[in-house]
Amino acid sequence: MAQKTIENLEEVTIRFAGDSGDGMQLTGTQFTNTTAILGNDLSTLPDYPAEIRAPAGTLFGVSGFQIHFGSNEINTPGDHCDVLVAMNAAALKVNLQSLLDGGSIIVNTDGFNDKNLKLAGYTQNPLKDDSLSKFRVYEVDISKLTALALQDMTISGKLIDRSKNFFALGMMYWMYNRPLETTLDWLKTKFKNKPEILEANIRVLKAGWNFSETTEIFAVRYDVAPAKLPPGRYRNITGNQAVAWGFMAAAKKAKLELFLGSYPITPASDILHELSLYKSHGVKTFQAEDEIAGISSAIGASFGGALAITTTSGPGVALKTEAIGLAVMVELPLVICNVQRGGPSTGLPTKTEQADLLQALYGRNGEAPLPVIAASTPSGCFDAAFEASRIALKYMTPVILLTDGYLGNGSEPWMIPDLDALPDISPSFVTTPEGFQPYSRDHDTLARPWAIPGTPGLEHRIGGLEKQDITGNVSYDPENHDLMVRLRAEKIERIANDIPLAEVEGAPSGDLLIVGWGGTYGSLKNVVARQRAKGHSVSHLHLRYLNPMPRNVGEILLKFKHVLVPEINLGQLVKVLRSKYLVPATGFNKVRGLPLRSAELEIEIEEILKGKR
Amino acid sequence: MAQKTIENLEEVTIRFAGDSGDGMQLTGTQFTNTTAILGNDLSTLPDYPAEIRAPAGTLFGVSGFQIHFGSNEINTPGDHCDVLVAMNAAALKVNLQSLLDGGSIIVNTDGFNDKNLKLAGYTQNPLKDDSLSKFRVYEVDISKLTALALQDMTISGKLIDRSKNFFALGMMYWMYNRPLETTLDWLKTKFKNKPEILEANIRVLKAGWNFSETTEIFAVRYDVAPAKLPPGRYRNITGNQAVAWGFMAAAKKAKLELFLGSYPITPASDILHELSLYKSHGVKTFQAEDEIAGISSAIGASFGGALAITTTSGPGVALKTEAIGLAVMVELPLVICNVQRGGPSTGLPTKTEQADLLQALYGRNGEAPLPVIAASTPSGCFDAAFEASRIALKYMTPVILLTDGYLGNGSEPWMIPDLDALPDISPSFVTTPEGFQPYSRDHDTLARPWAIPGTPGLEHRIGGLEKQDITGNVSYDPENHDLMVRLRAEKIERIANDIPLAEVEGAPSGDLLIVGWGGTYGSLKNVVARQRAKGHSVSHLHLRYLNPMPRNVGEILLKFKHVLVPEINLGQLVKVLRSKYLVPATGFNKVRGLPLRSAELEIEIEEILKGKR
Amino acid sequence: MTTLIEDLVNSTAGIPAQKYSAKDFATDQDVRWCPGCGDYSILAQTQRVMPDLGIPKHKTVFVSGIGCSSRFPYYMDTFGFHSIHGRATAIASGLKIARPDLSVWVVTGDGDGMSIGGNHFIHLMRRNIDLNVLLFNNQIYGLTKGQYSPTSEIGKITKSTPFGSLDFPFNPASLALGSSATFVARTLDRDPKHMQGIIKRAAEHKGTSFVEIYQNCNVFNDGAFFQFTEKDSKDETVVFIEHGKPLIFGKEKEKGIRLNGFSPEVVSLKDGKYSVNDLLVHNEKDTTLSFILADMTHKPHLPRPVGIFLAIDRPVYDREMDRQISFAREQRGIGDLKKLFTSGDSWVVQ
Amino acid sequence: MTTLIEDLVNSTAGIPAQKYSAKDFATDQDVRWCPGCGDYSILAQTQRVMPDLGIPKHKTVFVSGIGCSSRFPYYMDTFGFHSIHGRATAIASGLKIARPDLSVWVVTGDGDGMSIGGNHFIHLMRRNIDLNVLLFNNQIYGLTKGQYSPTSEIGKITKSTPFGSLDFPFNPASLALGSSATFVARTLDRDPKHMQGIIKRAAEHKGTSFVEIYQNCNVFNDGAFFQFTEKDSKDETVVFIEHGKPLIFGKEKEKGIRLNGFSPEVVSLKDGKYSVNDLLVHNEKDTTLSFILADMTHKPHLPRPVGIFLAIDRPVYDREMDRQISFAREQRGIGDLKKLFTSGDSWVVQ
Ligand SMILES: Cc1ncc(C[n+]2csc(CCOP(=O)(O)OP(=O)(O)O)c2C)c(N)n1
Ligand SMILES: Cc1ncc(C[n+]2csc(CCOP(=O)(O)OP(=O)(O)O)c2C)c(N)n1
Ligand code: SF4
Ligand code: SF4
Ligand SMILES: [Mg+2]
Ligand SMILES: [Mg+2]
Repeated sequence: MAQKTIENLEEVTIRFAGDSGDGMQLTGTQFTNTTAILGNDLSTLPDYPAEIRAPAGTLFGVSGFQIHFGSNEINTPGDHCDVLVAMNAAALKVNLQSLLDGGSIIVNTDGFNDKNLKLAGYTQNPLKDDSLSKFRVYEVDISKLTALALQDMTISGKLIDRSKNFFALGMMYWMYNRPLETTLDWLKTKFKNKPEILEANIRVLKAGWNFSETTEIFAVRYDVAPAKLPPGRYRNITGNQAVAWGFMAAAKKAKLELFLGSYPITPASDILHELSLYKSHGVKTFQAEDEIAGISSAIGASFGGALAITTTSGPGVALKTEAIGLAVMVELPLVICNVQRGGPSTGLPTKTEQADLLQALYGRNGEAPLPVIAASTPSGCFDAAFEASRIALKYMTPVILLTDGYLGNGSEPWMIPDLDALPDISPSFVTTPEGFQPYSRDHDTLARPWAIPGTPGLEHRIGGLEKQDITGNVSYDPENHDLMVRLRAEKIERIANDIPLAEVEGAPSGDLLIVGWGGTYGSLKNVVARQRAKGHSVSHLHLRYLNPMPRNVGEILLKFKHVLVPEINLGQLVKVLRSKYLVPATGFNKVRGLPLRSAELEIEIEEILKGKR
Repeated sequence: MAQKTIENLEEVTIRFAGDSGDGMQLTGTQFTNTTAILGNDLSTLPDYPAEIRAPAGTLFGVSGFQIHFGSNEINTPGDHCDVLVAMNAAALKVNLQSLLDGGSIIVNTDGFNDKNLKLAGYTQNPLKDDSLSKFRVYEVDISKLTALALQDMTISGKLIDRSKNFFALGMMYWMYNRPLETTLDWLKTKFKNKPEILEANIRVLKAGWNFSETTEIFAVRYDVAPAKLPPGRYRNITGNQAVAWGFMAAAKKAKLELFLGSYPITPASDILHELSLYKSHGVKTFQAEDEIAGISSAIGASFGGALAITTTSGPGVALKTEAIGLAVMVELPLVICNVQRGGPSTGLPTKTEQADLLQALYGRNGEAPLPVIAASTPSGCFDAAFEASRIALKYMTPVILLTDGYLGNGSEPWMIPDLDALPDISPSFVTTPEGFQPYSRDHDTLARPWAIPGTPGLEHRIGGLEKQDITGNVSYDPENHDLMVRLRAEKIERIANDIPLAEVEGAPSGDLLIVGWGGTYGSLKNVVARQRAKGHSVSHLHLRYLNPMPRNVGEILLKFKHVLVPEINLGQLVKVLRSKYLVPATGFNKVRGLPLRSAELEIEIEEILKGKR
Repeated sequence: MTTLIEDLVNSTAGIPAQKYSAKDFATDQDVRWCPGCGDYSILAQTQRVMPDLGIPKHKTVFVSGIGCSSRFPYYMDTFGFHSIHGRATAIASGLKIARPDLSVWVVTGDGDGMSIGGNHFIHLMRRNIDLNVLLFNNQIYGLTKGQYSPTSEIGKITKSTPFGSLDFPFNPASLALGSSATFVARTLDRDPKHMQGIIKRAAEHKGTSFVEIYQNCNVFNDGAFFQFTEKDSKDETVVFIEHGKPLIFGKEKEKGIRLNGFSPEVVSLKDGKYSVNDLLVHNEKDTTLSFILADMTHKPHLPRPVGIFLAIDRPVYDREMDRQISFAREQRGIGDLKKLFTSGDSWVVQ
Repeated sequence: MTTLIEDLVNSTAGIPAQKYSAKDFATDQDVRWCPGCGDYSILAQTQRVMPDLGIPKHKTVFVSGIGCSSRFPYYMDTFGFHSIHGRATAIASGLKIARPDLSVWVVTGDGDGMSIGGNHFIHLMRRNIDLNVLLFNNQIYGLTKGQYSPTSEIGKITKSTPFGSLDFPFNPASLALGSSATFVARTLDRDPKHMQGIIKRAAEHKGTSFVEIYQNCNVFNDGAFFQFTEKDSKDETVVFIEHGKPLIFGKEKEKGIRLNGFSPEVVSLKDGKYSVNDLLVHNEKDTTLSFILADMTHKPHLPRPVGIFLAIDRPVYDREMDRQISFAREQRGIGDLKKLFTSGDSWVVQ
């Protein structure tokens, strides 16, 4: 057996890539779970192929999964990767541009036959020419080795082929010195009733490990020490799952039933899938005939006293617009979660974007103000969903919760919160008819009472026509309309008193303030940290509340010479800041369906600091 | 016969008010036509009861029609009226607040019986106490006099009752010295085949006139000299009719078929009604099953090479949002006309408002920019519809045309344009396959070619997924997406080069600039004129192009010490101006479902000029 | 842990329905329909039937869309929701799924329910959520002042179709049946007794009950149904269908409907050729028959069928949802969020 | 004055349809369906039928919504529009009304056409606009990776229904018939000949033709229709309905469908009790019969009916619209805008 060196690394980014059918998502998830349990901080991002499962070997059928992990704080899944696992030629072709110069490629040579090469559009085999000379290439015939590992078992060729991702996983476990247990346990539960498959997968996984250990192909293996995370119990979580759980936690805190009315759409569907698992928690999920019925059913459930939510993306939000207006008018609690994706129209359904902010703020007929909250990390989606629910219930209002494809599909370790320590939510159903008026208002919050059907003596009628102040009767009175329009606006404005002040990361004043919102948090944090390390006077303000904004935002902005607002859109938050605070903020905008890349932004920042912009 | 004095007036505002069944709209329209033909300038506004025909005599069943006419330029239907014709107690109750102190009331005393009084919520008869002492009250038993006029005819009581509005009309014709001919001609055409009704109405009309001439009840009659309008042929027109005709003119100029896909909704329905009359002009109107099908069918027709439009109001716009996004992506010409009404939600469906501007600008998922044009007078709706069509066809883009309930239902004289003198529209269908690429672009306009089905060799596919530059194939390429998002935005921005510069009414610089848009034009013009007459340094900028804005708007704003933006919303244009030009513009906002009242605005202006704001 | 709603439902479960009268279901709001509108009768019959249902007012909810008809909830002293155009069925679906303890009614019009709301309508039918849907069919858009609707006859001249409409109308009963409805009925605004009976049966039905009510809009479509509702014609033009009874009609009950093959035809009971025994006997449990009867609607020479076309039992969506929850809880215990959060792979950082 | 479109239509009217082959209808785009997907066969059959229709490619348009199936237009070398979810029928309606000279096809899925697009679907049926609608029914949402659809069987376990779905499925044929469709048919992805025949008939039909195609989604709902499409079972489970022919099925044509009253039942042709003469004979012109046959779909113990349920003539919306225009022009002359503007009350200011 060859002697292997062990090197220590602070952080690594690995990208698994193969055909849709190659199980790359599963491989990535397994690697992630094992790595998480080892105590690394991490961040992941799957990169699904566009929409349909494509024929094997094609460029558009490539599925990828990137994990960035380390012994320090990890904020993003990484702009580029250090290691690329490519199961076939197409996977190499599609992902090579994300590999750092000097990075490693582990290729399954069996995926580079003539057919594969042709499908990938290679005129010659890149393994055979010098096109990969900038990289360290490890050629392994994974397919063959997998078959060999299973040769004495009587299982189908299809199954053998499907197991080869475990060989790759075994190699990576060896290379980064990770134990097999987590995956072994998972396999045992998953294939409890399919001993053949269980056995095959275990063998192949181990074969991958042993191959790496035994052969001389890899000379070095790496150690990545655990990160110093705050103490607590952790699990790995995606943004979509965190949203679902945030709602469940809010319902529990509020002692309400959770009702989801939704229609499947990428990339929001996973929230529906997740919540539909929890029948035993009393969660009711209703797959409606369309988005309009999705939100309408939620409004009905809210009228009935449930914590009602609806989840969607892109074109689905557009369809919900009319009903959101109704919810504003009838002042019922409701959370509309928009997992933003590339637009306009169908756009880039599997890609991320932040281009629905202005729609969230303004996209309704009439004056229809509502709170808008945005999550900024996958695990932060839990808090955002919880907070959106709290505000909806306390202020009797629809709330828009913005996440995005990157947050929804991305994952990172989440410190499991103590349920008892979460903020209290106490929706107060009116229970007695004495003095009940459907549109009387709470003195502080201006919320109207929630009088739910089934309560004796509270029979009343609501609707989308303008309401008379206090009685809630239909009113066409001009002065009343002006009053009600202002009351509804004022109610939302007052929420500013009930949310934390914004906090600048870095110095509270200086040359440049980077203002962001949503899923760019990790990238911006990294960029600002690097800039500060260079000695530049750059700070970072990340907004979680987009409407109303924290009371001190204006103040903060004025303390900086320049305000730069990077967004994955053509400049939306920047419009709002300029209008609200009359500051000459400028935008930095890339609309590529991808998280922001740090390098470009740093160039922009340095130009600004040099006074060139 | 008593001697009557004749006084000259510069302008008068009359309000006809009665039960929905009393024919007040018809009375008002007749008075308007006669007055128009006499050569007065005028402006009218109907004030329909809310939604349903209510039981007779109720407050919510009151229907009104206001006409403001004069020998000078008339810009609004009048904040208040000089004369109120009240057919019953409820009509008096509802409309009294709009009557100027010292104004005249002509009441039908028969409408003040106990039942009427009770329904109107009067505890005592206002004709019998001194509550009307500020006004000149003329009591006439119109019902009885009408019956008397018809006593020798064998017609039903119902018909007699329905004719009484003609008595009132006859009185007003006498009082304002107008000829009966226009109405007589109209009656003769209308009731060609119903000689009984014709005879009855003529008799009652004349009876009203003769009664006024004969009795001593009216001592004075008035003359209002013709206005000095620019020479030309005129007709009276409502905004909704003008929109319809503007589209027809654009289709004719472009040599295209006009297709309207729409779903009925107040107050936009009249455009559908109007256009459905013109089968002989080849206009195709399609009453769809909902707004989504309305706009979708229009998109289909546009793909097929028609000038395609869709018309709606309030909640209907919300429903069209998703399809508008599609039109942005596929870059097909389309005009979406939104006759704004009171919101949010169902809101105040029969009232006017300007609260859909931000929705028009931003209310879509993704970056989906499009041109937004707003009409500012009823007759100006013609030009606005024409211009919206021109831009849609030239730039291959959906365009939002904003009017509102006030513009749509209001009327004024319209100088009939010379069709030949209207700007040219020449949509260019691609006709040859040579070099055809669905997403190649015109060098100047950035418009893509319009290649319509039926053209040999141009077979191609479009859709809502992101398109590859030039070829229009589906593309998930990140850089291409960024490029396309910017190209679509740039295309719309370039329209700024193709529209007139904004023109300030009044001095080009000064203390205060009033910036408005849409249906407030007339009110603002009056207010500014009065302020200037007082010697104040106030000018007026009225924006017809909301996106893109004329190139010189920023320049103009900077020339004034203060910028005030009056709107019938909570401040929408003001947000855009602040954001775009970083000027500390402030808003003046009344959201009452009514046109702005001059007096309040003047107070605000004077406070600002005194430095108190 | 119980939820607030469970608390409420439990704490009020004991309250018996009072002895109501029709008047108890009237609100203090002025009724704003045009004098003579058929809606008044439907309101009256509904208020009359409510006391017989034995459901407390506070357990009853009326949900409507937009239209003249959709004003209905304002006039019913129960919980009410006058929502947006076409969405009443969807809103009521969510309400009923969240709150199966409530008696939920949907009031809609031919525009609201069949035009913009058509999709929710057909999906409601197949889902069989326990709602009662009253469709006021006046074959016109009343509220928007008289455009033709999806149930208007072809060639109809209206504001939006001055040259006559081109669209073939829906037959709401057939549409409901084609969507797999479990309860489909038709009644008439001017036959209060019949309407009361039908509304009661609809209330009793478990699952979605769909009742089409021919309603006169005397302002924009006056007399659309007079041939079926007015004394001088109705005996000849309407056949009342009743479970287990042969289809007989005519002033002197002298005519009947027979199946010729599978096609209904009118036969005389007087000329000796056919007797009552030859007539089609209605069976409201038979889906095939329900199609045949509903299909008579637009056939000339056949009387208009009125009554209950179909009333069958099928699992009820909202109940099944509750059953799934109970079942999951039996199987797995009541969900515990703390356990869930720490389930699967989790780890501790010290 | 003629319009640009009239000019185009006139100038190209003379161009005869070429002699195409199926290949002429293929585009240069990679077909991105999963290997083995039933969509491939439908594409192939459509491309095979097109040359026989005698319609030039440039006169043919395919409009689709969103879904795997809705990718179809990218693969047809005609004009194409891949639009938004559920709206293909509405978009195609506008296109066809504006351009009756085109041959317009709609491709949709069970989610696209029956779920979000249900309303446009039913309204299209009643309007009878001259479109050809191909519904790829795979009883699943393919593109969004496997949620149940409105045609999925009850109790279906999917990503969004881990405990089984609760909704009773639509039978698309019944829904179409309940919406007053004029042409309703069903065919199978794995029966190319039958599919070709049906697509041709659909193309020939004047008015809306609705074709439901059972389509295997081998990734998310594999084998949903295998009992109807695979050799070893299909003879027993499918009855092909053909105009004028008795309903016979079975491996040896030994079984038939008879009407017992109005209810279809399976009878044996072997035991001597019944002969072919006792069997139900299909008549595609009979609306009542079409309901009976479509209603067999979800009935256990009955074979699945496949073929043309109904094909009747009724005025075609887009043609009637053109007729109204011609008529108005005959009556009033071609509209003159200058005249219109000065019609009624106008006056001159000097
Ligand atoms: C989204 C939307 N579209 C259109 C309208 C306008 N609208 C209100 S009611 C109605 C139709 C009313 O017809 P129907 O449902 O038959 O009720 P009816 O008034 O006849 O009782 C329409 C088109 C609306 N309120 N909302
Ligand atoms: C407004 C909107 N809602 C949801 C979606 C997501 N979506 C795309 S296709 C689809 C369903 C696909 O099912 P089906 O129509 O049966 O087509 P298949 O993929 O099975 O061929 C859904 C829900 C969308 N694109 N747009
Ligand atoms: S318009 Fe017709 S439906 Fe509406 S209230 Fe009046 S009569 Fe009734
Ligand atoms: S997911 Fe299903 S329907 Fe879609 S392409 Fe794959 S096999 Fe076909
Ligand atoms: Mg109606
Ligand atoms: Mg499907």
